[in-house]
Amino acid sequence: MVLLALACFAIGLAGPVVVRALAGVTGSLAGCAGVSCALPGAMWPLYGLTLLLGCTLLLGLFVAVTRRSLLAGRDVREADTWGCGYTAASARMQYTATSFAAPLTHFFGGILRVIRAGGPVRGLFPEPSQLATRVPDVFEKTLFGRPARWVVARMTVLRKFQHGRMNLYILYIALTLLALMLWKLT
Amino acid sequence: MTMWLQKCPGILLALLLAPAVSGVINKVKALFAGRRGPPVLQLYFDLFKLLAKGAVYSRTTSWLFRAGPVVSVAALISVLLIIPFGGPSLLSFPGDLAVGFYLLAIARFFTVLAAMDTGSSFEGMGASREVQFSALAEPALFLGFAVLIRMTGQFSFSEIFGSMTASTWATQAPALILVAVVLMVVLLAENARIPVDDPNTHLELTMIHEVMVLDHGGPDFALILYASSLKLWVFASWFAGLVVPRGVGSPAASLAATLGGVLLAAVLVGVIESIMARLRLLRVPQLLLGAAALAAVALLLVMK
Amino acid sequence: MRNVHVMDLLLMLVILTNLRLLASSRLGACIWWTAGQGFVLGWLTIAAAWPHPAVETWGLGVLAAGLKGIVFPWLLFRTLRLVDVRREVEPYVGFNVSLGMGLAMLFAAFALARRLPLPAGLESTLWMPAAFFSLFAGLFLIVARKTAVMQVIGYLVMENGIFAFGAAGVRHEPLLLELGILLDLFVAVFVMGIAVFHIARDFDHINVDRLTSLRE
Amino acid sequence: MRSDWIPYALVAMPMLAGLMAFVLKSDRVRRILLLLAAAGHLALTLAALRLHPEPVPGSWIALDDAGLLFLLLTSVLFFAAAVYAQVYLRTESVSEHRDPEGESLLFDNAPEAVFTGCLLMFLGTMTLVEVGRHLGMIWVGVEATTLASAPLIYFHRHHRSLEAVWKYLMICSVGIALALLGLFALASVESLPSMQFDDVLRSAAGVPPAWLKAAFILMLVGYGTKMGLAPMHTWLPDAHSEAPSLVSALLSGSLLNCAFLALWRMAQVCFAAGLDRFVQDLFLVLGFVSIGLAAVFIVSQRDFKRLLAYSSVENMGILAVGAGLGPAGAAGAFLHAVNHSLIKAALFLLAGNLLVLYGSRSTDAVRGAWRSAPATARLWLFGLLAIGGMPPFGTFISKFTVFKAALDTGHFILGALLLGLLLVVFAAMSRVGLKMVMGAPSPVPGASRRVGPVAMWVAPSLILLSLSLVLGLYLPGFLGGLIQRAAGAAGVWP
Repeated sequence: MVLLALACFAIGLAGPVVVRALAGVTGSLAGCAGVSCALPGAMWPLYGLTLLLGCTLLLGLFVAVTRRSLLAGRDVREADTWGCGYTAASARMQYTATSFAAPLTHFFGGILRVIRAGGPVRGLFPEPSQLATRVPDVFEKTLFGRPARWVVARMTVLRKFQHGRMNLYILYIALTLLALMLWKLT
Repeated sequence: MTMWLQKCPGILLALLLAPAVSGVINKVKALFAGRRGPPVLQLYFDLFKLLAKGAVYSRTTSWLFRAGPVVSVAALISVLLIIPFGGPSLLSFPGDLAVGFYLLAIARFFTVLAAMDTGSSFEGMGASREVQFSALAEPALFLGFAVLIRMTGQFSFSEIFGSMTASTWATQAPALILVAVVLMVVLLAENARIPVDDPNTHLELTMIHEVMVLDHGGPDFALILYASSLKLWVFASWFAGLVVPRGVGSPAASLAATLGGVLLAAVLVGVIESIMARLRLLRVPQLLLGAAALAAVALLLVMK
Repeated sequence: MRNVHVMDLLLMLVILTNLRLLASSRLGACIWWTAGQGFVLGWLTIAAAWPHPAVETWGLGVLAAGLKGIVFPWLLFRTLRLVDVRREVEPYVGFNVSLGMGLAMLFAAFALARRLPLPAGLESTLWMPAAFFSLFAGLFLIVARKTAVMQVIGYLVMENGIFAFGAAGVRHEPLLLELGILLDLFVAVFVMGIAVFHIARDFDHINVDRLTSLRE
Repeated sequence: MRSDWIPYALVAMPMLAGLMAFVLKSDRVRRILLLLAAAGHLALTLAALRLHPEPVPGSWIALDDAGLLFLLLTSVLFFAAAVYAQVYLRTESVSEHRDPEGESLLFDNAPEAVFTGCLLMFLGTMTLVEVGRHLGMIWVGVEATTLASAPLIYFHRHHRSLEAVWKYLMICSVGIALALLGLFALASVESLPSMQFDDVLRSAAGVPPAWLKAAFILMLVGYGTKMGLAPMHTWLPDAHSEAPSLVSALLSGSLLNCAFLALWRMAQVCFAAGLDRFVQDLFLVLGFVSIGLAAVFIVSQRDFKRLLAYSSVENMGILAVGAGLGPAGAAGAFLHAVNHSLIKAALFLLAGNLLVLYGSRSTDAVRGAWRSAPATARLWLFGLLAIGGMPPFGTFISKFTVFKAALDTGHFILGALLLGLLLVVFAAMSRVGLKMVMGAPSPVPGASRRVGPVAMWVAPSLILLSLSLVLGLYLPGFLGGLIQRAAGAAGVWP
């Protein structure tokens, strides 16, 4: 897995090298030799990109090193996350994926049909209640689910064709013969 | 070698003067409020003080929390490499537009990751709002630059702003004005200025950008403050590059003119922050979609 | 010509046997009637090449007559004896309706025969109708009868029809092939007989319509 | 050394071995005889492949391209089945037999001598069909395969397999009788010297089209019944699901191909007489009806052996569609026949493993086989994906060729319909396969019942699947040539 990630990283940085290496393939596909004709305007942006990303990497390393050297001498302590004075923070209070995406799913609420289970606390002395929201996969339900169910429903109607009575099976053969004869010989 | 020297001042100015921009904004707000306000160089003092301090890390955080500020500073400095300032940028190639936006996105992504890493519900909330607003601000930004690409036919920052001469202003004034407004709105949204987010509020529930960096301390916080000032500088230089037409005069003159443009942007932000109150959170998407609509109108103007 | 009348008489016998089978309700009688039909057909193959039937045709005719007339009934009766199941024929379609259908099939056979070009060298015009009618009757018996043995009989009648069609039209059929076909027919009936015996032993009935546990 | 004695030996050797098997008393010797006969048959086939004896014109038994192709396939499959039979028969003879459908009634097996004998006779009759050059001889061979395979299906003396045998016998016999009627209709034409394939081909143009059309339709319905084309396929699911798995592997793998070969002979006669359009329309109609009807039954199928049986009907439909799309389509169809047989035989042998392990044929009883029966589960999943047409396997190339032929001949709607139906079938089969393989492992009652090394249970399927994988990656020259000559196409593959 790490290897694959590093490979992506390498290709990102070494764009021009990869393009030249693949020149043979792209050349034969595009029907002309050499890199220039396969990707005419590609070389210059790739050089720029490699240079820029190289700079970013170097800057990142430089800043990390300075940061480490700055902190070397100082006292680095561990403490609880800032809870604005609330000390009993638990993992359940953390932002989950659904809550993270809530503003956007709320924004596109019309399409996404968020499912909410449970509700807000009610009454003066409310007993414990819970709220769970879930965003179903809209496309799977409408684009694939509904037609698939329709097709399967139609198909189960046709399943009676294999009803097990042998006489009718042989009648099928006779009828097919008759049908083909009528269709093709008249 | 001379060609490199001729391009250097832009980035050097950026690295040096970036923290001053927020000082100017606070000075303008103070003048409006009738008080003396903090000195313009206040941010520099904060930075040096923070760099000298130790650090406190939450137990739940991992290497990701420490990598956040580093990556955002590195990404923003490399964006500055391709941003023209008065003259051509240090590095420019067709398509650096897209790389620039991606680098901004990387910086934002790592800041959000660092915020989520702490596991606090405040930072999670801030991160989720940040992501929502940037998701809505990006279309406006892209449409705005699409107008500029369509107008100039170039696909790189320095070529676009290089050809932003008085003549283009004369012919395309209405579209350019709209794009300037869009750039200003996106600047306000992306850099957590007043209408969208209040930079110096102390109530965690209302913050967006500040709450994400709640748990950072010492040098990390310094890096974050510096990164956000660089980000403000990037957006301000876009605004200045647009508003101040390039062309006549020596390179030094156009450099000074663009600096004036950045100053103008800072003053404008200060004025807006003084006369407007924060928008309700539900209003912000409408503001951003309005900006996107303006950009679309500008695009239609240019397209016909 | 005397030969034509003989052939017409035999062919008419075949057609009447088919009608009798369609209306008969006893297994034993059906087996004998099918045997009779097979026997007649054996002689018909010889009569078809009457002026000077070659030695193979003689051999073939005798073998077919013997096989269909004697061996098959013996096989089927042995199965019936081992099975000792009620000898009634339970039909899906009532006997009167079967007879009606039989007449319709006879009519269709004559119509079909008239449309098809008559192969040369056939004096009697009854060949094709008799062959097709046996084929249709055989198919009808298989489809419209519930008893397994009756279905075997339907298969035999169908086979007789096809055999008659072959004997009428085909002049130069090599003996080896005819023998192969007869051998296949014999083995088929033999295996079917064993199958019926097992059905009767396992299900202690030979009604095919109750064999429907394999379905979707 | 003239090598045209090979076809006669190919037919005679299994028949003799079959007769000996009936006589032999000890089971062990008979199993070794089975293995030796299979190996001998395979050796002879490979020799025939290398020597490639030219068919003597006018001879009743000779090896031409299509015959050699299917013969090669049949003997490879039979050898795999023979290897599988060594452990299968040992298991069957040892353990008592509980009814898979849970009706808790014990049943005994047919005597092993009958089984092995009939199995070898079955190989002999199939070889007869493949080497037969005389249309009448081919008919006798096909009828003989039915009769030889009937006792095989009734190996487990069980009331359901008895019902399956009865239906198999009656439906196939009626079907093949119609084919005989077609044969006599063809033979009654004066201008044909004899029923020998070469003579018929030579003088096919002279035959009055009405008789030839009637003969072809009768043969199509007759051999179509034997080949499992819908709507005459009704016997196939019952016979294949009730027969022992190695018999169903042979039924699906090679018997259906023999029926297709017999049908293809008659189609070649019609092509020679210029009735191409007529034949192709019939093939396309029956092909698409088969794929459609099979898809209907595959979609919500609860029994994995019936699932494979319906998949066979579907693939025979693809063969018919391929044959109906001109020479290029026919080449795709032949390659598909090869791939389908290899993979389907492997799948049936694996289904046999699952049946012995889980003691039930329902897809709900088998869960999480990935852990409880690792080798079988992996091959089962790859096999199901392969039969659906997954790329690395050969079926992808053959289905692609058929689809390409559909587009080349301008049948765009048919091509789209073909893809749609294949999609439905692939979705349904992979859903069943994945449900059986993944998830929490369900109890495995029969784990102890398997006698003999696990390798013997899994090796045949592994070899067959890897053969199809090789075909997917590289089509050997001789096989490509064989297929293209058999289909009368050229340059289908580079």
